[in-house]
Amino acid sequence: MSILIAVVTLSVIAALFGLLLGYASIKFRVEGDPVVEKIDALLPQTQCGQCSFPGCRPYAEAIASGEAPINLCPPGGETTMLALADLLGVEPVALDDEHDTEPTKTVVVIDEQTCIGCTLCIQACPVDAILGAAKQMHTVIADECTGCNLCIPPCPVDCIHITPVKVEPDTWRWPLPEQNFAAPRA
Amino acid sequence: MRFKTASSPHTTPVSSVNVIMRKVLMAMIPGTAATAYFFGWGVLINICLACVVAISSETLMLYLRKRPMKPYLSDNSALLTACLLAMALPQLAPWWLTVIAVSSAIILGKHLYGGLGFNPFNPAMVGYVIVIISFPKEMTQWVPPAVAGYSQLGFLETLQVIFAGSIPAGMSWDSITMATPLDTMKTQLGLELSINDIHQHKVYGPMFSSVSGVGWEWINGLFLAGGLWLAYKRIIDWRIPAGLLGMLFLLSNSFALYDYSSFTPPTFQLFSGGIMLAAFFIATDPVTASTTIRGRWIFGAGIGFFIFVIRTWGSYPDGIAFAVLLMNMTAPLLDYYTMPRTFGHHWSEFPGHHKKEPEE
Amino acid sequence: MTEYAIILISTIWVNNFVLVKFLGLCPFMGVSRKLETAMGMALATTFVLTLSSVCSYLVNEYILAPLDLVYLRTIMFILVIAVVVQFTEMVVHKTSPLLYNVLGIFLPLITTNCAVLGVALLNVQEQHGFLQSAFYGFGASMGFSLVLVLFAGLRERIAVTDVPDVFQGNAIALITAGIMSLAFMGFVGLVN
Amino acid sequence: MTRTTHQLWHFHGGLKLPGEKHQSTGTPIARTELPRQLVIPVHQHIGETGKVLVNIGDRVLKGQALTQPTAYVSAPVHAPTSGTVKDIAEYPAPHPSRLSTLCVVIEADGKDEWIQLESRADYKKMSPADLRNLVRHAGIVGLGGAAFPTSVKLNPGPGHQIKTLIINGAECEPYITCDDMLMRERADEVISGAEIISHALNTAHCLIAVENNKPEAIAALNTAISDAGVDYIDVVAIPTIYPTGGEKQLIKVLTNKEVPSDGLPADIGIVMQNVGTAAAIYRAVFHGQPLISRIVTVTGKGITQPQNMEVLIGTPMSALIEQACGYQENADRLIMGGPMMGFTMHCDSLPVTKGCNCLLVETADQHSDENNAMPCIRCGECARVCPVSLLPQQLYWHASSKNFDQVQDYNLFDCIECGCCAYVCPSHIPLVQYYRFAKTEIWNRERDQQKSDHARIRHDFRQARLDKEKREREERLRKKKDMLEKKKQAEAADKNETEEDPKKAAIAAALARVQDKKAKAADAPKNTDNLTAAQQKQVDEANKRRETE
Repeated sequence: MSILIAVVTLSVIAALFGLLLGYASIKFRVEGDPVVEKIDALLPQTQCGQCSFPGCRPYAEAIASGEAPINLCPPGGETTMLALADLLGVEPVALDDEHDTEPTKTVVVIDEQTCIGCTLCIQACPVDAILGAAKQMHTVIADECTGCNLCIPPCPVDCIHITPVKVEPDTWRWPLPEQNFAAPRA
Repeated sequence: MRFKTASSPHTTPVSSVNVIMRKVLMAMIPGTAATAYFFGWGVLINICLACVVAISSETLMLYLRKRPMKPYLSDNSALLTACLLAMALPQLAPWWLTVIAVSSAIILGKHLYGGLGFNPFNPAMVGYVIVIISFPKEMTQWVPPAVAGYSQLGFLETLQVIFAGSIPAGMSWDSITMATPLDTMKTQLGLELSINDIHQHKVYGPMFSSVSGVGWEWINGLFLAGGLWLAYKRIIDWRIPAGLLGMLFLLSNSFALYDYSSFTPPTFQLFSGGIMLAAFFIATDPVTASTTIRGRWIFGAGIGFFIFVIRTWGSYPDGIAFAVLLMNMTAPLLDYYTMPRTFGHHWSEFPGHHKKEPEE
Repeated sequence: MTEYAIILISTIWVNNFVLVKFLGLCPFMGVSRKLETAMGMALATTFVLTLSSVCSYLVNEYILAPLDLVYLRTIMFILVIAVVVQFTEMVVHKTSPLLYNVLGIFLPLITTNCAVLGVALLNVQEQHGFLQSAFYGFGASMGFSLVLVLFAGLRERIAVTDVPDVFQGNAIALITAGIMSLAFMGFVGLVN
Repeated sequence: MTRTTHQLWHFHGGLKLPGEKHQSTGTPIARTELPRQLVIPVHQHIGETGKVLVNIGDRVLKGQALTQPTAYVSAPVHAPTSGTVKDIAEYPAPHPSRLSTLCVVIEADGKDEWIQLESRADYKKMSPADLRNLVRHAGIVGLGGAAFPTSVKLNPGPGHQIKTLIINGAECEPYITCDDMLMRERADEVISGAEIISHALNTAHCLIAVENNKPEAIAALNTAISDAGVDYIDVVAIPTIYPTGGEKQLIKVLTNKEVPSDGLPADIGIVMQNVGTAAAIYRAVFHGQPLISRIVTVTGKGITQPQNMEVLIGTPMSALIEQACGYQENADRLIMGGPMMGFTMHCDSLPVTKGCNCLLVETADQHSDENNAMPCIRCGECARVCPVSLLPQQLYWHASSKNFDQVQDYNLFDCIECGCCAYVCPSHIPLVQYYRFAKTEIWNRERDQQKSDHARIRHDFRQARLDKEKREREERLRKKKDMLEKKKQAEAADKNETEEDPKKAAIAAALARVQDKKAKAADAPKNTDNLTAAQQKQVDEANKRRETE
């Protein structure tokens, strides 16, 4: 008899709680995932695919769903990784050894003498930063170039070169002073 | 001609860390001398032992952490920690107690956090709390003050007690040690005696003076003098001691007015135990205190508050170390919520002004 | 009145659930890296603890005791707590998606926060009444929130210090928690 | 004219510094010899770089514009003497980065021949807009050091009535005396300049603020005011506290008003100009002379004969040092500006620019070795002296750990880099460099962010376009298929009826093939002759890829 009471009581209470939660889940429904937007905003948008995802947004989605670690973005370097760690409240993860912690920014330049006008690079460019048409010489709009280097492999004549972005006095950055006290003894 | 480049300002330094620490040590001299006068050789032996342990621990940790030795060993901060801790330990504390306290202060309280400037807790108080919780009995081995007709140990006898743990022939622990006035007051109040009764008491009466405990008013007075000199020299910020002493005065005065027979008067509260040492030398450790003006007031007042609470209702006779550590915990938040208003900004832009902090 | 004040002082300071009773250490270590997150966690836990303390009291007093089912207490309390946590999770997800994401696994893990079950069971053990249970739960959560927020403040500071490599991360955090716990020992004897 | 006593206020913090000014006030302002060659950086001001108007080989006259402003916030530069343009190329800039910048190099012909100058002593008849234009084309920028185009400051914008004009003669940094000497020797020019600015701003009240350690300057100004007979200009002696010469600090001292953090003095009805700027405006208006020279204090323990000199823009710094009888033997730091805020120069062949008010040469014992910094002990001295009530220790803490969000929470961008905090720091931390590091790093990130936002838009746009194209292609394919399908059905139905149709279809198909071929031939890439085998292979592969796509 007492077993019966126990079972009934538990079932009734469980059912009541279930109803309550069911109601709450309708009332507090959440649509979309706003976190993806926030992650995407931190990524450098080079769309280079070096993270193994086809572009920045897919990578953002993968991070948000916990499928990808936060240290896969070489163009963003340590800065992006730290920003992601900060946003998501996770421990920073070291970048792969092969990538610089602070990558130098680059753009590509097309050697106009060699270009054959094959348009392959135009198709590869994720941000439409290459100007030109079939059989016409192509040019990179330096301001639009994200330095993803996706145009380099398709080029049949190897006429695309990487050049570092020039630092002007106006865009120059003061170096962080060396903290001798924190440095190991020489 | 070519030149070196550097960031402005291009000026000579006006002060330095080791000078600051040295001045703090200098300001401790009068109070320390008084303590040694009243409590004998043990004080000086403790200080020497603590300094040796502190410097060795510091050297060891710098070596292990592969950090430059010279600037850190000459910054005097380890010596200051050692001296503060030595002043807080009982005079006849066995040598290993001092070693444990000082080494844990320097290693655990300071270097595990990255050494000078990075420790969130006052290292001396970390060391003190560790030993008072671990070895409560040894921490009561205070000696009676020299004036009240109590016998005093000589230098060699003190050495013997501290290092060999053996009491000179013909004496017992009870004859060479006694509870501090604070401790006695607390125990006797707990036995439902009134303050007046305690002052008249045959055994305990002589250890109290009209101000606080015999000798203690001098010790505290001299630490107060040293502290005022530091504040005048702007080595320490006057707001922390002011907040601490002010809060302690306010609380003890209110309670004493409410019931003068079971709450000690402000003079007793302010001039017994290590209050002046705490107010001017311990609480003002800039690394672990709040750094804003309002934060420092709150920081000092908070310590005063907890000292009074622990002294009055807690189990420990003096709560300085606990109070300091408790307020050390709040320092990062205090700094954040008491930011000064930046020039050209409106108050509403600052934390704590547009939103309320839930727990503070 | 004094009784409730004593319950609050006791749960917040003297018998702090985290630093003296060592309950709820998992979120204490897990969600204290950032002040903001810690505050979110503190709020969520406060809500859950207070509500579940009251609910479990009601369930115990008006369902389990009359029906002579006190042996179901633990399972019943866990059920209550789980429901409250689920509810909180939904509310947080709706109101602050980022906090939801940041709290991550720790939000559903409030269910297994031993402090929550501890409060419910201690209420029964100490034979608290309704208001006492409410104050006990609230005080416990305040104590938890206070040390969590203080700890987060300290950890934010420690995160950028020159801590020796081997002690970085959780090691130094646990040492810090230990020192905080030592400091809270000072309240011994304040309330019996 | 009697001096009225003016009520003064205080700003938070600040320092009383040893003045070190007497060293360079002993002799009157000297004239420098005309150097053989002048290097004029095209960009010497805050704002956009101007467009170069001259070509290599051109002969230019003294005062001829070398550039033309390209934007509202911009200023031209002028030829400081007559001569030939020898080069237009990148030369090392007087900038802490040691980077180079575009410069016009002029070889002086020694004639010093002016362009035609026009005096506008009748400026009171000019409209404010015309006056602004005159100032703009004279290339006048703030001469206090910041080099912000003055014409922009003379335009408070609609809805801003300027109640008070403040002429800043505070010159609070140690060592620097160029404004002091200017006020002593050319007070009349300063007063005339102030009158012109008042006219341009339609302001009825003008204060000239001078620190009370310059009694000679104050006396000279008062004499000049009574000589000129103007009644709305007051000279105010202010306490000597560094950095009282900062724009916002001086406004606070004189008016007790705080310029909002994100605002300009014009927002609270105030415009401030440096005394040097006022004198330059006087010269531009009364003599038609553009800004081609400025007074520079050459001083410091490392200089043999400290003094002030009037220097043509573009003169190499070494020429100034030479005129001051050279370096003392242990000189080891060359600073453009004062000891508190100046920038070190890596060599002395750099040109003097419009913003260069002082060349300070320090000896090795005058500054700390930057390598002996200790950790911050959070003593809070820096917060006590900070004139903007920041918490420098927190800024340092977060800047050194690259917590750029928190640095901004602590209002890093209100920092005026005055150096008070680093001056008092017992740990000898180069605090200002940490703030400069954080500021430039944050600006850099903002640029990156803008760029990545832009890239995102372009990427999304491209993605949308590709999707659309894909959809359209599929649509076309589907339609074609439908048509074929229909055709097939129709053919199937018609098959039995007509016999000629297959023939027709065959002809049509052949035609289509030919056309297709033609089109392909037209598409054939050019520039494909003389390819190596590897390249040819790549081209082929590429073509294959293209066809399969």
